[in-house]
Amino acid sequence: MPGPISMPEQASTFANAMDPLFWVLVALTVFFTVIVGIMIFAFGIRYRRGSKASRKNPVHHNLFVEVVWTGIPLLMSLVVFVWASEVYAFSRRMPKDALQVYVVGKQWMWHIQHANGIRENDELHVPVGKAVNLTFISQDVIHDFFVPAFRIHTDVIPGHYTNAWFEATKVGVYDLFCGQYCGTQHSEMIGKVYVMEPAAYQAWLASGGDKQVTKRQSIAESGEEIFNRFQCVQCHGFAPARAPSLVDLHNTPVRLEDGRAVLADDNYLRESIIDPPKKVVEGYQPVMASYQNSLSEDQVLQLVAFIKSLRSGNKAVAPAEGNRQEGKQQ
Amino acid sequence: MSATGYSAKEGKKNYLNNGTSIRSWLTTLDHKRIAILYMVGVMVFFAIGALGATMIRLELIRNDGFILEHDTYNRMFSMHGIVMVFFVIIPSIPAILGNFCIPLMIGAKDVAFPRLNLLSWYMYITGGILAAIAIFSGGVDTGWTFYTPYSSQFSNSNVSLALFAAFFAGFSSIFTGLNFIVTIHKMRAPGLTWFRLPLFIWAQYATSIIMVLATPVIAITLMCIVVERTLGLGIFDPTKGGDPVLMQHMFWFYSHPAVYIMIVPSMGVISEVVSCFSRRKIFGYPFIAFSSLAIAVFGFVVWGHHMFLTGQSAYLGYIFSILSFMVAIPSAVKVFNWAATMYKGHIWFTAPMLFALGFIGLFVVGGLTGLFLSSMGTDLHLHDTYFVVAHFHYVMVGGSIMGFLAGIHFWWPKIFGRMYPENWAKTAAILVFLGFNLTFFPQFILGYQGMPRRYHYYSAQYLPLNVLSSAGASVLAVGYIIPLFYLIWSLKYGRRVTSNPWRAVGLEWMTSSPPPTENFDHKPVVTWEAYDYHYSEIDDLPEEPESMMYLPEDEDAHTHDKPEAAVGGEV
Amino acid sequence: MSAEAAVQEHAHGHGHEPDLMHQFDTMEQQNDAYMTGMWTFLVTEIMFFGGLFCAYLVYRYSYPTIFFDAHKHLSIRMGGLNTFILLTSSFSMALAVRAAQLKSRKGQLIWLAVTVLFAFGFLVVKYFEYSAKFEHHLVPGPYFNYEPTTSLVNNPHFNGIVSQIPGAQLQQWAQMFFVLYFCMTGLHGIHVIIGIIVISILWWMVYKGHPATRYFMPIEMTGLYWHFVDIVWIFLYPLFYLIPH
Amino acid sequence: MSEEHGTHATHEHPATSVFTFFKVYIALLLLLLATIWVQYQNFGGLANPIAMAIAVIKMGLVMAIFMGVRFGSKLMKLWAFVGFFFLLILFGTLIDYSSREWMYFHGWSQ
Ligand code: HEA
Ligand code: HEA
Ligand code: HEC
Ligand code: CUA
Ligand SMILES: [Cu+2]
Repeated sequence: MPGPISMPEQASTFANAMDPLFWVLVALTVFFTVIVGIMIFAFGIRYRRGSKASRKNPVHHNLFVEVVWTGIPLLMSLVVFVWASEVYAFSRRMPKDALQVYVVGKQWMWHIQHANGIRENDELHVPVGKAVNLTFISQDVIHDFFVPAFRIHTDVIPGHYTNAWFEATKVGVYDLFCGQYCGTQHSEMIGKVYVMEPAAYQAWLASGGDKQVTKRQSIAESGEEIFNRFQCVQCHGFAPARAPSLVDLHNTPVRLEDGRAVLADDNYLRESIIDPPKKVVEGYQPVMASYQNSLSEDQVLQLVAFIKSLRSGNKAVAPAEGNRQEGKQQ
Repeated sequence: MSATGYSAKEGKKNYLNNGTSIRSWLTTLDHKRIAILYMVGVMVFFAIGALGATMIRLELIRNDGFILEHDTYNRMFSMHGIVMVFFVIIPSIPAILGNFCIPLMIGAKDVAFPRLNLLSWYMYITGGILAAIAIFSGGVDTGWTFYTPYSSQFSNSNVSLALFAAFFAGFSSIFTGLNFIVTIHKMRAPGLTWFRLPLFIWAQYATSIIMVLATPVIAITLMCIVVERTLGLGIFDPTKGGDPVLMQHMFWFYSHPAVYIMIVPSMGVISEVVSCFSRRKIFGYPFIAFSSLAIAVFGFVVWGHHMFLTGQSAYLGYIFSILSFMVAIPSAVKVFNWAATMYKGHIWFTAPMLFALGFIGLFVVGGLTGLFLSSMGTDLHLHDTYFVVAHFHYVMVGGSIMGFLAGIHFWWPKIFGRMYPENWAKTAAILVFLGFNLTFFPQFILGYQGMPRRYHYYSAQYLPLNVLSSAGASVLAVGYIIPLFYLIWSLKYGRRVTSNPWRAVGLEWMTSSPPPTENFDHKPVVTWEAYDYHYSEIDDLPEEPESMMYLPEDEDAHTHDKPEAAVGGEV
Repeated sequence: MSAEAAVQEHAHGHGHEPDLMHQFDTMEQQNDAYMTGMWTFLVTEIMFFGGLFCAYLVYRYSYPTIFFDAHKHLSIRMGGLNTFILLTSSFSMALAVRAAQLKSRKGQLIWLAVTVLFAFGFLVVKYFEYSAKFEHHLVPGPYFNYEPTTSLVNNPHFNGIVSQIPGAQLQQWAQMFFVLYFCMTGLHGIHVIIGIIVISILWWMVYKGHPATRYFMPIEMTGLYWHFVDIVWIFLYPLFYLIPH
Repeated sequence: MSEEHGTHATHEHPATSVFTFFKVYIALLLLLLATIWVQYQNFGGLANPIAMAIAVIKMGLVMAIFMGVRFGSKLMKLWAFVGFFFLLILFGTLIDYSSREWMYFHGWSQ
């Protein structure tokens, strides 16, 4: 257990990127506090009432010093800004080959799904040295996924996905907190992140995530099941003219009916299922019904995972024949 | 110029003994009396808020929630935040010291709209009573930020009532701001040009602009939440096509500028106090004056730095981040100018000066830690941890409240015509400073270690620092309670002071203490610059300044009016 | 802050100028103070409405199609009529202020009456509009039931299929439009009602020859307020009734 | 006293003639017709800016003539401007919504 003043565990690549910035800011703070402190103490003592120090030639303004003490903090803060933005950008650039994990926040637990279908509550197992992409959604109020050791902190919002990623650098068990006030048991909406050696992680995976699940399928497989059960196939499966093919859709730009182009990222996919008329694909009619009331956020996540798995090279699951370009012709 | 032109005839009618019935107080149109009404209100709410703080710190002595239930704890910090922000710190300096001093400092008989002034006090009290009802009939558990959809759909506490309370407090502050803007523009004494104004006035002017422009936005936002709660319409409800993040935009569009409503008046007080007790013309007058305006205007374009992690567009995030750095610059200018004012001064360490120096130290730390939060890289970690709690207590308690105490001690002899015991006051200043650091410095470390705010169960690794913090809070509490006693004591037993006990310049010191109802016997005409401290006069300062501060004792005995009776009747 | 306040203040005035309040030195200073105060108040009103306008912008940006469709449920004619009514009342208010300036009691009485009359006209039209919304289940809440307009249904892009969208979305977004519609026009309506009350009192005072009406400020300030109410509507009208596709 | 006293207080300015008011009133009505007319034309993306521009002109007329801003003090004009300026800042919120999608093209997630 770390002592009271010990610094938090530094267990992710982002922590390594952030901490120097933090300490530079600490240095900046100490620097200015000391300067101001010295000025106050020195003047206070030297020019205390009754002291004999000379007060000849007092100055009441001096443009030069004003410029200096405006300019120096300005320059320093510009430097810090640029650096801090760089660090932030680092946290936003999602690595392409990352493990994908889906997180649903609800009062007051974390519901976590791995790509291969393992589900956990309030626990997250990840391998060390491998980037992990997290996609968040909340079922009720705003929560916040916070792992101090990784320095990641992202609001989990009802209504749209947010993301974060990390790459753990140290094996260990770390605290997971809910960082946004969410009601009665906010302070108990906590969990643990287990960072494991790759081998141990594989073993954990193989054992079905410690939890005995009779029939386990990957999250994409569950998604496919829903895809069939909810008759999505009806339109997206066989008649590309009726609805766009979903193969190779993820992370490609989509041209919309109103002329805009958007990237088909997770949020777009979710929106297309929850709010189909909001963004209508060019050349199609908004016939698709909203599934907002029939699908839970978990199921939507599974559908999204399934659609992401639809790659033209991937023969296993390919509901629609042909590629997107053909499908769009009408 | 000298203060003697208006030397006080003590014992004559003043605003305190001009009518002593409760009714004469509750229907008064005198800005000075309204200031005292506010003082009473703010003190009551400070006690309520402090009760919340006490419960929070007691609960956090152990990490297993050994005193309060979850819901009770949540209600405690929400009550603490709502009361402290809307009912203590926002009205504190503007409505008490501003109300009292602005007309005196600009040589006016009253504010421009005395009735509106009284109305805003009633708005404040209405809001306060609603808040008290909300708190004592079940409480509010949303935190002071009222984030949707928790506040609109999920919380089953008295949220609507609290929203109305904040709404009323908001309108009270709009009316105060409006009044001040008009007063400062239109009521200045002949010869008192903008650049002869005391910096406190500049600060109040900047603050009033924020009050008038930002507060209506939160008023309407709060009403939207009320509509959402009571009528079930979803303006911010994601299940009804709304966006909860929009509510945060609108909330912080007010609440960030609001933090400058809290700090800028305090900065104005510091400018007065530092130059008075350094016996020195303030250094860089125009820079301090314009930095107040710069803070007010720039303060409007940084609200998004509270929302870096909400999925807000990163581009907008960058803009907010850099603007937050920019808004720190005028604060830096002020700090350095204050320090430079002490250079070659004759520094007189009175209680107000000690509070003011404490302000500077704590504000610098609080402000600089704000930079940690406005740089997006570090805010990713520090957001909503105890680091934020420590940051805002450094600026709000270490800054605004210290400034408020400095101002109260500075103008107390003017307000009541009596002096508090200086040594007790100095003790309090030192206790507050030490206790404050002991309470909140550990919270920076806690925050960096990752302890989230609004937690009352927390992991054991954070225990030692929390205990330390609670211990500090008890020192701090003593530091706050001492002034409460000696200030009340001084109302009756304090030594009577001359019209200008500190030998300060400024119009408010040129009328008797306490001032007459009409403020000045003769309409003042200003022919001098602000902060015109003459060294020659300093040399006149006797070794024992007592002689110039107090009226001779025997004269005291002869006076029959008892200002404290009036105040006592009010409390 | 308006006529009434000024009148009450008057009772306390003393000294040579009967309308001069004690805190002011000259009438000029006092008038200036009132004008500055009123304008400051209007600025806060702008920001007060501004919050809702901001929400409107964001949601119209998010749901352009549905906002377009939903706006067809508002009657351009009724809205236009109301714009006409408010513009006219603004005009007559300007004339009333002018009459006060020229110290014409009769002029004030006539034009204030016309203003109030038109203000009532506005409310009557609004009443019909609101009740039509009730009939068509367009009032947000449990009974809200949005039917897409035929123009949306007949739109070449959406031909014949919109009716098949069971889309809870359609309902929600349309409801958002009407929530904003009712909040914004409702808030505006409250301002109209306040205006009616203030102007009526003013009329009564002029009629009775109340000494306060010697003083020009109450009517001037009421006028400013009323023009502001008009300006808000000038924006509400195109934003709600005239959404181009 | 204060420098604003140099400029005219409203009640001192010459009473605007009825005819001027009437002209403005007619102009307002014409603009009203214009904005409705625009609605029925096919201006595409321009329709909205046109409608708003008309509204702004109407507001300008009401403020300048009916509310007497043209005779008002500098302070009054400044205030009128400040009100709208800060309103625009508030509308800056929209930038959040409109720029969220840019991020996708930079290989970022929100
Ligand atoms: C009095 C109130 C007050 C004041 C004055 C400030 C001042 C500042 N605040 Fe603070 N803040 C709050 C009250 C205040 N704040 C509150 C209440 C919250 C939390 C709300 C909640 O969530 O509940 C908060 C939260 C908060 C956040 C959000 C944190 C989060 O939730 O993630 C941020 C982020 O940018 C921030 C930044 C700043 C900055 C940059 C300043 C700047 O203005 C500070 C400027 C001052 C200085 C910089 C010091 C003096 C300068 C020098 C000595 C020279 C050196 C200077 C440089 C090198 C630039 N504050
Ligand atoms: C002006 C504003 C202000 C002031 C003065 C204070 C004062 C204090 N605050 Fe406060 N605080 C806030 C504004 C303020 N706070 C806000 C806005 C929040 C955020 C709320 C939220 O999350 O929504 C907050 C949250 C907050 C927390 C975080 C709670 C959490 O996130 O779980 C903590 C924890 O330590 C805390 C502690 C304190 C302490 C120890 C003081 C001390 O300075 C108080 C010292 C005083 C005393 C201990 C009592 C003195 C006694 C008297 C004057 C007599 C009174 C009589 C009786 C008690 C009967 N505050
Ligand atoms: C009635 C036929 C129909 C059904 C059933 C249907 N869709 Fe669609 N879907 C469409 C049409 C038409 C479009 C293109 C127009 C649009 O974007 O709304 C579309 C678009 C989409 C898109 C966006 C595609 C792109 O190229 O951008 C996704 C993702 C999607 N649907 C997923 C689903 C899922 C998941 C289901 C089942 C739960 C489903 N759809 C059921 C007709 C249908
Ligand atoms: Cu979930 Cu806090
Ligand atoms: Cu802020």
